[in-house]
Amino acid sequence: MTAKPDLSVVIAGIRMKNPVVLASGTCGYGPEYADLIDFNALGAITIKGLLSEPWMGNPPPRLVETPAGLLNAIGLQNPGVDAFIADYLPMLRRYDLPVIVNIWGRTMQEYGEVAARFNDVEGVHALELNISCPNIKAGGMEFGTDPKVAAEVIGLVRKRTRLPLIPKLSPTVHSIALFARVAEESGADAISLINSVPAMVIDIERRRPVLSNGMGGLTGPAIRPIAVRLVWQASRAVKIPVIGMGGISCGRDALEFIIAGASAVAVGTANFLDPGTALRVVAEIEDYLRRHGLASVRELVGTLQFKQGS
Amino acid sequence: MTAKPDLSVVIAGIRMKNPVVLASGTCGYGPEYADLIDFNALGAITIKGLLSEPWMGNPPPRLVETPAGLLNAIGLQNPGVDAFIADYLPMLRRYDLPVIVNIWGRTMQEYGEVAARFNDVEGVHALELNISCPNIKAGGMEFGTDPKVAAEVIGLVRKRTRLPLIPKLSPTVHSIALFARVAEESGADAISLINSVPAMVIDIERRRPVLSNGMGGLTGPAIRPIAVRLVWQASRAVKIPVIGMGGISCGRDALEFIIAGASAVAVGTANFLDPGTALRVVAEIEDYLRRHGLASVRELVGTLQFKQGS
Amino acid sequence: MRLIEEATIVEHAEFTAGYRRLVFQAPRIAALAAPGQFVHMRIPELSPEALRRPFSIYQSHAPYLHVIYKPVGRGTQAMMHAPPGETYNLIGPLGRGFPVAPDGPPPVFVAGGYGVAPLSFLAERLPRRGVAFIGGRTAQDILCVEDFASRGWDVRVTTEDGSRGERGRVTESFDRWVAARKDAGPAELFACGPEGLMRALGERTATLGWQAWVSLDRPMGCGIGACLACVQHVRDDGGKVAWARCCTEGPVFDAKDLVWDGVAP
Amino acid sequence: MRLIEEATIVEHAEFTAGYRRLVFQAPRIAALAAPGQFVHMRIPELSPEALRRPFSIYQSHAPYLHVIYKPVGRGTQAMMHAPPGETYNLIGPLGRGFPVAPDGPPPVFVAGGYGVAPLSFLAERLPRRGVAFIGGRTAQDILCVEDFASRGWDVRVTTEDGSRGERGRVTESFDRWVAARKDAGPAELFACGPEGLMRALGERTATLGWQAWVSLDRPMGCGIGACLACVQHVRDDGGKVAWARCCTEGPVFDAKDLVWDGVAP
Ligand SMILES: Cc1cc2nc3c(=O)[nH]c(=O)nc-3n(C[C@H](O)[C@H](O)[C@H](O)COP(=O)(O)OP(=O)(O)OC[C@H]3O[C@@H](n4cnc5c(N)ncnc54)[C@H](O)[C@@H]3O)c2cc1C
Ligand SMILES: Cc1cc2nc3c(=O)[nH]c(=O)nc-3n(C[C@H](O)[C@H](O)[C@H](O)COP(=O)(O)OP(=O)(O)OC[C@H]3O[C@@H](n4cnc5c(N)ncnc54)[C@H](O)[C@@H]3O)c2cc1C
Ligand SMILES: Cc1cc2nc3c(=O)[nH]c(=O)nc-3n(C[C@H](O)[C@H](O)[C@H](O)COP(=O)(O)O)c2cc1C
Ligand SMILES: Cc1cc2nc3c(=O)[nH]c(=O)nc-3n(C[C@H](O)[C@H](O)[C@H](O)COP(=O)(O)O)c2cc1C
Ligand code: FES
Ligand code: FES
Repeated sequence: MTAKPDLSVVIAGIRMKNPVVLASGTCGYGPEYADLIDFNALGAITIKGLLSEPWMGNPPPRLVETPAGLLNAIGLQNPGVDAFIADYLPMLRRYDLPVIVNIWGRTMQEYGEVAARFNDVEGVHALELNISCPNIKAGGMEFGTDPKVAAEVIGLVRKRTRLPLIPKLSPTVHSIALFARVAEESGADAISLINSVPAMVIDIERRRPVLSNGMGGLTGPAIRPIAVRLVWQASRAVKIPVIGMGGISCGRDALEFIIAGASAVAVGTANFLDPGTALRVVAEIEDYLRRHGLASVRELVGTLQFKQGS
Repeated sequence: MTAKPDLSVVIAGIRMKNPVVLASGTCGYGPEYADLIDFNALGAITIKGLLSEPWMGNPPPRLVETPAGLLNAIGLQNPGVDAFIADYLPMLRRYDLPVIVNIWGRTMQEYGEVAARFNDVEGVHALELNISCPNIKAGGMEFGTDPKVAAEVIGLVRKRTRLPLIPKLSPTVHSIALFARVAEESGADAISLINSVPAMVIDIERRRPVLSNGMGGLTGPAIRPIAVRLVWQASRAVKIPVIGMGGISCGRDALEFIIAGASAVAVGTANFLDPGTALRVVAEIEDYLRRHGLASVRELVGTLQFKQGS
Repeated sequence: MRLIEEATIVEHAEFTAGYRRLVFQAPRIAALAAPGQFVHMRIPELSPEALRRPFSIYQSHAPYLHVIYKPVGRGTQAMMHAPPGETYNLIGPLGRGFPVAPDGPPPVFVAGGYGVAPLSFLAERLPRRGVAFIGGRTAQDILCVEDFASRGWDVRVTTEDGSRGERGRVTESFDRWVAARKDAGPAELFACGPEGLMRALGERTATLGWQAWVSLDRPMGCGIGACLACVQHVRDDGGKVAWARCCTEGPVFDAKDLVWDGVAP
Repeated sequence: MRLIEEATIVEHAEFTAGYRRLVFQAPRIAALAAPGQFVHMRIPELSPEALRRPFSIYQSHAPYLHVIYKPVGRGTQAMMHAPPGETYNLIGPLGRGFPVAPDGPPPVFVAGGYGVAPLSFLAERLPRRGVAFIGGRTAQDILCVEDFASRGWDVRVTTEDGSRGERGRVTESFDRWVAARKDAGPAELFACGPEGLMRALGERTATLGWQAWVSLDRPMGCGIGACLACVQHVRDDGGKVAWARCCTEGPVFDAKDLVWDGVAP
């Protein structure tokens, strides 16, 4: 037996006990999972995407199962920044748990405004900038698939916030390396990827999309190999840390991302199947480090032995 | 009971008994499946990608299973055009089965040369132009992810062949509608999509990609919702017919693509699990048409009731 | 309070033709369960990537927890082969169930298909008796009649094909009964079944001025309020339309709060 | 000839500790099967999207076809629970097996782990007898010794931990035997086991000037030659390196044709 491996990481200035984060939109605003798992044992929590005001999102059906995956079109329903700060943040402050808030806007300006609202709020450790949600037109993917627009919105938010900034990249671009570099150059402290992949399921009897919104975002194990590839390509393109996600449901999955180049990982869809996933992932990473005689998880980041071009 | 529904379709001038095609690379060059299924009952067969000369492809491992999917990096191994014509085509001519030949090149010129080789060959009904293989650098995706390059290669092949031309589009582009239009304007008679999605699986014990090539292409049910979305978006953008594929393993799956806008569908990965898949799909489509009182499968193409923007 | 529990299957057999009953040893969840609540069930026979499936709690006598289901799709068909002794991971009890008040107007139950399960549980806990309308397509879809009859309820069975009880829809039987008792004063409705039925009952009870509790099914992701998949339009105290989560604020709602958009009654 | 057959499981039990045997009623495939060939098996207990898995044919007495497997991963672990009576879809018999010639040099078998299965089948069909080296990590990995012994073979068991037979690697035992029979003239090798072992034996028999047949495992997609997943470098008649498909030109190869790139001996 070797000494207890060091699982701690520092991402965008946030010191985390371990590299395992709950992904935005899959763990609500905090209280939903707080009685089921030990929040003090997580790396961080990422709050579901917030707008400056309450937002209704899409009508149901909002979710359908797919082979090894989940298609959702929640449409960024959220209570708005103020309600989050008033109703949920106090509860989150009680834990020794970094809080990353995912934000979005319908316009460039709104991104900036939402970001600025957190400048004098205690208990928020970083902002994740959702420029890649496939489920609404404004405030979503449109900002994340044109490099110029992405640079502009990240740059603008950078000026308005004192918090570490983590743009969340869209998987539906030809060159993820390009967008990773754009984020880095525009002042990002880290990047996170991937968001869900635009997709559709059709009810053949009714000849309509199953989801009211038509399209949705595909997540879960089905997309993991795509996500690992993108994280590998993105992390090689930049010096800032990468938070990797997409289909992680066990330590092995998380380690794929870490070896590919992610400094931290997030667990999303798997929370629905097993609320204990993130903590199991932590334990399984620790076990792996021990078995491989590694003193710290940081030694493992980006150690993929493979050279060929991206 | 209504009369027997009409399953026949005409795609790019090829008359098919039914809209179900075997996908390139998943049914070899013909003989591999000929003793297991009735070739006369298929819509068409698509031959694995051919180059002007024999090509070795990638070293093994070339394939790994993923959740509800398959990652492959065959690397377009093929015996070359001449060997195909001499060794395999005579056997294929014995069937009442349209033969689509998938071709690729390492350079723009080579695409043209390969295409031209089929001008006086009997028994080849169309060319599928692979500008979207993720598994080799030259001759693959690079041609399919820049609209200008795509237009040029399609235009060039258009000039060199008398056969119907079916460019196969890459899924890793931001706007599939753009590429569909580029194909149409460059002289394509139909388009096919999707090719496999670039992805990676890592062996965490060895800290290497499982596939020798590093990346591979993800196929199978995992990607079906992504493929349905892309076929829907592409088919709305053009007038030429679309051959849809990606994760089809039963009639229901195929009908999703047809309702989304595909005039024909191709079965790929599912052939490995059940060589009888394509014929089962034909029977299940027929059954659906009967149940819904539709006289022809053509009445169903693109009947998705949904308006919202792409 | 909600728990995650590894529950052992102690019994699993046909309940009535077309339906099956699963009995779990789930002492912690069973101790907390209330009528109208559900468990979110991981089905190990499905692929490890599959979503959980929600099921109403049919009976709960700690340590035993019963569920009735109809094999209809991938999940419920996979469940069919679960042998006693196997463990299923359950999250529960979830959601807001039916109110169980000692007094109140005479209770009227309306159930469609497996919707009868939570009402049977409610009949056991509710210290009042009344009329139970049980409807289904055919005789096969009529379950649990004895659970009510044996407790002294007036049970009215309807099937669409007339193979058991009255022929027709359960709403027709309900309407006739309501018409007959015209001046008897308001009753209190408790209902569970297909969404169209819930809406039809909501509209009728609004007209009648009854208190009405209806339970809604929705495709669910997390089952615990985090994913926002299972929403339903409701009118809040200020009359504003807002979303409620069927897994958390529901599945049982006060019918007068519900806003029905796009549901055919 | 290859067939697709719905095969009924007639027996399924532990074979030796850590290994299991599946016996199918598969009359059409069993009638055609030859030693060294395999079946490509769809495992219904896995998700419907999972690939088939290849398994060597251990015994084939039409209508019965036997397979021995070790539960190691997702597929083989799911198989463990398949009850007799269930049907599995098989494609087979696939690939080129071992040559079964009535005469020739004395046969020498070398097996690692479950690689002994096709060699046992071969011992039944080959009208010659010789020496069988059976190696494994521990006593648990030594299978089928009786199949050879009862047919009059000279069986030499080796385990890495010495828990059965000689301690060491099967190649060491083989080397000692070869050294001892120095001037006895060439023998003919038939081997199946891990790739490193196959390579080591290929090199030894090349030096010795023996005819050698080795069977290779490869991750497989189609199993029937269509996907080109299972390739192995071989030297063709003109000495040029080309790909052979383990599922079609193999799994059994003439060792001298094989080009080993990247396989540690
Ligand atoms: C609160 C509640 C209580 C219920 N109680 C019972 C009960 O007591 N007995 C009973 O038999 N059934 C009950 N159900 C319904 C039960 O959950 C469904 O029958 C079951 O989900 C069907 O699953 P399946 O895998 O067999 O079908 P599937 O084949 O998976 O589903 C059939 C269809 O429903 C969709 N679907 C099913 N489940 C989900 C999901 N979780 N998320 C998204 N889409 C989904 C599928 O996409 C498909 O279109 C209840 C549902 C809810 C919400
Ligand atoms: C010709 C041949 C004969 C064989 N005979 C036997 C036998 O007689 N007895 C026996 O026990 N085993 C035999 N095997 C091996 C057997 O097929 C594997 O044990 C089995 O595939 C492991 O499957 P699993 O699902 O348990 O493991 P998995 O968990 O699926 O696989 C373990 C590892 O192998 C990889 N893998 C497994 N199967 C495939 C595949 N089809 N395609 C791609 N990757 C794959 C996985 O990616 C994983 O890394 C044979 C293999 C071949 C090629
Ligand atoms: C129901 C649901 C809601 C989500 N909501 C958001 C969101 O509000 N903002 C965001 O950036 N990502 C959102 N995501 C994406 C996840 O944060 C994550 O990027 C994605 O699910 C991939 O990880 P997974 O495969 O582990 O789920 C959501 C995902 C799901 C499944
Ligand atoms: C093993 C394998 C080899 C393939 N080879 C080719 C090829 O040579 N040319 C090509 O255009 N597509 C090739 N494809 C892609 C398929 O034709 C198809 O586009 C893809 O597999 C999606 O369909 P599926 O999910 O039904 O398999 C290959 C796919 C697989 C799995
Ligand atoms: S199912 Fe996730 S919020 Fe209700
Ligand atoms: S497994 Fe497909 S060619 Fe061998």
